Amino acid sequence: MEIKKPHIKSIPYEDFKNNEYLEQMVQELNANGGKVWLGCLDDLINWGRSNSLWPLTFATSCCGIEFMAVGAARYDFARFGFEVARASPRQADLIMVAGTITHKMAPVLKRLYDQMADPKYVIAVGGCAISGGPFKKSYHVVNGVDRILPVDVYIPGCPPRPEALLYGMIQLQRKVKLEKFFGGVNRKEEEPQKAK
Amino acid sequence: MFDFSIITNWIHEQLISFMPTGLAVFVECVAIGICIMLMYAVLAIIMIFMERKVCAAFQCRLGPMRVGPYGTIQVFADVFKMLIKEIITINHADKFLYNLAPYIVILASIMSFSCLPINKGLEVLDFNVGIFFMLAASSIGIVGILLAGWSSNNKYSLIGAMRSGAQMISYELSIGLSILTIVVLTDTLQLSEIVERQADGWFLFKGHIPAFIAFVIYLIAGNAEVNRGPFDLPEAESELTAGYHTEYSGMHFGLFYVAEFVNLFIIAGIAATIFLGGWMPLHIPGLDGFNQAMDYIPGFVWFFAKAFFIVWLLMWFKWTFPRLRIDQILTLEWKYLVPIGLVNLLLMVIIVVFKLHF
Amino acid sequence: MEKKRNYINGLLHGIGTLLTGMKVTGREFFTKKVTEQYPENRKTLVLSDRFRGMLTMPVDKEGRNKCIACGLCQMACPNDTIHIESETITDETSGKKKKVLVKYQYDLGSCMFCQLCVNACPHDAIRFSTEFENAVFDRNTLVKILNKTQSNH
Amino acid sequence: MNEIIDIPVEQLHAEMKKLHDERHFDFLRSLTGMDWQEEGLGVVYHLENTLTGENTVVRTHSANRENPEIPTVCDIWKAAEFNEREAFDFYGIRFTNHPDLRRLYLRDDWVGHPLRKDYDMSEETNPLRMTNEEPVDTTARLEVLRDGSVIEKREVIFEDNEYIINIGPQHPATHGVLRFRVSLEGEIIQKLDVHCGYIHRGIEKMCESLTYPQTLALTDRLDYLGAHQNRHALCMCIEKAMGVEVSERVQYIRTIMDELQRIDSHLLFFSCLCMDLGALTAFFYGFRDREKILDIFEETTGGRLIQNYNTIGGVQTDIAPSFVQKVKEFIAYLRPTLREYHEVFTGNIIAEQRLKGVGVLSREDAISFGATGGTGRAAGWACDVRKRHPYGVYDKVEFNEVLFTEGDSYARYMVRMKEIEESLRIIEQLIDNIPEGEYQQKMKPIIRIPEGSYYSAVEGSRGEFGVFIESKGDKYPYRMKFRSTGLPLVSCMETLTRGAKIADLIAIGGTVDYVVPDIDR
Repeated sequence: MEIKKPHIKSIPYEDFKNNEYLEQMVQELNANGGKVWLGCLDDLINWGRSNSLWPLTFATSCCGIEFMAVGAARYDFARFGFEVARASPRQADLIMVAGTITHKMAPVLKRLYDQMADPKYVIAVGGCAISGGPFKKSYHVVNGVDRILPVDVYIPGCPPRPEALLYGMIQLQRKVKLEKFFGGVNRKEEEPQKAK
Repeated sequence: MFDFSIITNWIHEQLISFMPTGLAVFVECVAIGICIMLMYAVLAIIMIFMERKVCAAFQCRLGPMRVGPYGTIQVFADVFKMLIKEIITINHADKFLYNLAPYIVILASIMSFSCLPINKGLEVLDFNVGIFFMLAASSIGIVGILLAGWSSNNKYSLIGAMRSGAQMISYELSIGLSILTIVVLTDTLQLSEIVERQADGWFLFKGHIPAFIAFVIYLIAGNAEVNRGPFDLPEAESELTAGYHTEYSGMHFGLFYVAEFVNLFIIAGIAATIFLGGWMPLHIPGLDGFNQAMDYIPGFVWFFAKAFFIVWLLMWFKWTFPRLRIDQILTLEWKYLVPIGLVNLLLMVIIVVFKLHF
Repeated sequence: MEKKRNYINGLLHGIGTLLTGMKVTGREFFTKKVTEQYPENRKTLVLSDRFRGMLTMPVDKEGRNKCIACGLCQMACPNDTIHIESETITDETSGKKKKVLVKYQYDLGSCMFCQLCVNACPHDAIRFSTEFENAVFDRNTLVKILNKTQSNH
Repeated sequence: MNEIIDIPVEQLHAEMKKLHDERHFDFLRSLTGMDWQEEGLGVVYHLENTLTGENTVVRTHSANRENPEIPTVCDIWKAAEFNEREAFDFYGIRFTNHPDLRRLYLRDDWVGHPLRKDYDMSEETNPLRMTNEEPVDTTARLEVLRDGSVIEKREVIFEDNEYIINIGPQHPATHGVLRFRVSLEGEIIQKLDVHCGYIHRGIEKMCESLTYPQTLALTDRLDYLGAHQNRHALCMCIEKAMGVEVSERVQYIRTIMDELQRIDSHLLFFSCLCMDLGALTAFFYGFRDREKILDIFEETTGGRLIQNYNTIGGVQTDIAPSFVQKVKEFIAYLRPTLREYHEVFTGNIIAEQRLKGVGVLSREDAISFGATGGTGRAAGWACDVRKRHPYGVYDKVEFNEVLFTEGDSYARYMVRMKEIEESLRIIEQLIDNIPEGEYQQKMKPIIRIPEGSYYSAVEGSRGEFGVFIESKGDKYPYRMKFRSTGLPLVSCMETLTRGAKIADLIAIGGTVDYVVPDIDR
């Protein structure tokens, strides 16, 4: 079976990094087949989701300023339909962890993530969020948000320039476009225990 | 001027010809209901897209560009996403009221929406107390907002709802006064009648200065009534995260969001109807050739053109001014708009009594 | 009387300032927008060549690099982003012992682009490239082996 | 170098009072906790006389490592309150009679005091806790009894029946992850309690194990809107300690860059204030013009926000060939644009009413809190380091120190807008006269600082940014402390907001203009 290749305007598929991850993901999702008409419906839903990723206004440090710059006039992520930045986590689809996450902030971040409605995505922006970055050796910094949240896309940089942030968001779009709404969701997070 | 009642009457007759009158009326009601809902949805999508593009243009950027040509189908993507997004149930909320609130808001909005005369013969609800009904219907929305704020069990929501209550109830007064000014001029409350009276010139021009003042007051108060900037305190993003709908997710939030935009359109639609002549084309007394040429443009085009022009004007306000503080909002209303509105009403009465209008 | 005049003047002044503001935004509505459309302008995008996107090891025509595995860059790095593995081999012709680079591991995900490694390098064997499209789905792909050309793509 | 006075703990309070009242040392520049290992723990105070500009350094220490007790000076200088909480947090120094002795940055259940030299850095002592912090409404106060013994008393911050809302740590208006707990009466703020530390990264502790060139990289990330200035301060301090004179060219470049950075920061301030007050369009205008500065930065330094430009003994690379040209174009562009800002926002009646008379800070309070920068100057305190202790080439240029006397939000806002114009003037005077010379002095491969303690300060974008280094002659600093520009600003938030409305809190926070990572370090 041919592997579905998500199409993004103005960047050819081959120019993207880390395509092998997507290919592997698709294979895993398609392992037990799927109905054709469901596939079409999935495409429609994924098209909607991928073009309407509303970020949570969340920023802790330097990367947050670049995140604001992406929203501002010169880079303008409104072009992708991302501009409806929601201050309430209930209404956001995407959390951009822009900046250092410290021990004191970690439970707060987790709580914000838990407050978001499904489907939700996480982008780790910048060295601090990916690995602790410059503050790797500090006593109070979480070395990578993937320790506490399932991260979908990593954007390296310190801070990443606005184009790199846009590129990261496009990468996320590509990932969303391959998801399956019916029959299998590709979340890394384990289902939380409901009973309490 | 094309009269749509010809078509509606024809359909009515066709239906009666093969079914009992009661059933026919029922079928018509259902059909009209569906039409209104559809139009409501379509308008919401157009409004949201317009908002995003217009605000981008004021802010020296482009706005949606990549979904469809010039981003035209951007909002559809948002709708698809919203529809399948999880609706979170809040543990300590009053579940019944919490779930009810968005529907009250949307109901109030649809009710006042159906009062708008779109074209000659295309009035859905048209009684002799039309304006009165519309004002009453639109102010039900406040109940929904208060409920949403109260039942969410969130302090931000509560403050937002309280602000909203104080603000909307205050500004209702100014809206009433400015509409009353025009009612004095027309001596009717029926919306279709009001439009008809403007065949020889819109009230904005016919009513001298008082009509103009009433128009400005109406725009300000209308903007406040729909909680839009600079009066967007109830959902002041930098203060209260998202105000009364902080805890709403998925389509429930979507309903609030949609209602906000359609309410804006309704406010603009009413303004267009009572000040700018609704679907009535631009007529200048004395220039018959010009008037006839204007008549070739269908009425609903006039209506939407006028309404969207006012929407654009309101967006221009929103994207220029900083937000007011709660006490300033109330000062503006009670110390400026209400006294001015009252004096203005008096002026209009004098004008009408002494027949000074055109 | 004074109060009344203040009231009216205040009102007019207020309206005046609001209109001035609207004039500015109104003018902006019709001017050309400053937005640069990133993915569309990929071909024409010019970055300052001093921009630090990621660390690279330039190679000459024969695919050789100047690195002598001295480890100065590794020492200069404030947060252990660079790991060098080297081995000592004996040159067969001259019999001298020489250190050669086996593996130059660089973690793009924790690099802070402070340029201390480039400053420390005595042979200009490493430099920063302007490549910025580095976002990936998998954390491990950010750990790169620089001395094998393009092995990680 | 300034005189250093050693005062024994017992006489500290009386002597400090004397210094304040008699010799008029009314500005506590910096308060640094210290761990002198076997000598015990102590505190270093940097004081300044605001009338004469005279400086002095006071040291005190307590030999008791288990329970070091030092009398508080926060009744003399209000600035000491937060700084002493910081020292308590970092070193466990217990300040007697301090009204509110809680940890400032770390969680209440944190084990140990991280900046002590014997602190155990392992994960086991302080694992990553994913439990939410329980808000505690009381605080500790150590009271000294007549007989000299110390007892701990609990004091109430919030009563049970108060309507408390939590603003932050994730909130659009706190400019980062700061958290306020606010007690409300309707819309009116009764009491405000600041919680810091959500982005405390322990930079000062990290610096103690980094070489001097490595420490430079971290300063950019303190106050990222004053990256260049922060690094300038640290470079200057190290150069002063080593006795290195940098070339005239470097001085010029650094000064120009500092001023560009200041404009950049003030434009961002304008944008964010507008956004907070709901004027979103003005936000976009500010950012649009800020990008032009970032382009200039990127061309020369290779970084937009974090530039990594200053180095010990010079700058990283020479200025780009088109630098002078671009800066001139930018100056020509910005002047008319500033007028546009004033039309769209400053002159606007709504903005005026939101800002005027809101959050008034008196001159005395500003000095006592040590609130430097725009906040201090809006209150009428001439606190500009560029005038007080000129560095770079500031003594060669003409510029006015913008002063207002109202001390309200509007004054704070106007100070910054006027400062943009002054910065443009400074750059104009310098840009054509950059002398020839080398941009980087030859330094030894390993940089060591002679034993001693050093302090130097620059005027950052939002106040005095100081660096205090204590060296034992190693290649690593023994203690490196950054005088945060934001901490004094946050500490006066409670005074500023009392009795204001909740919407005013946003306006006050916006005009005070703190950057949270700079507060938490």
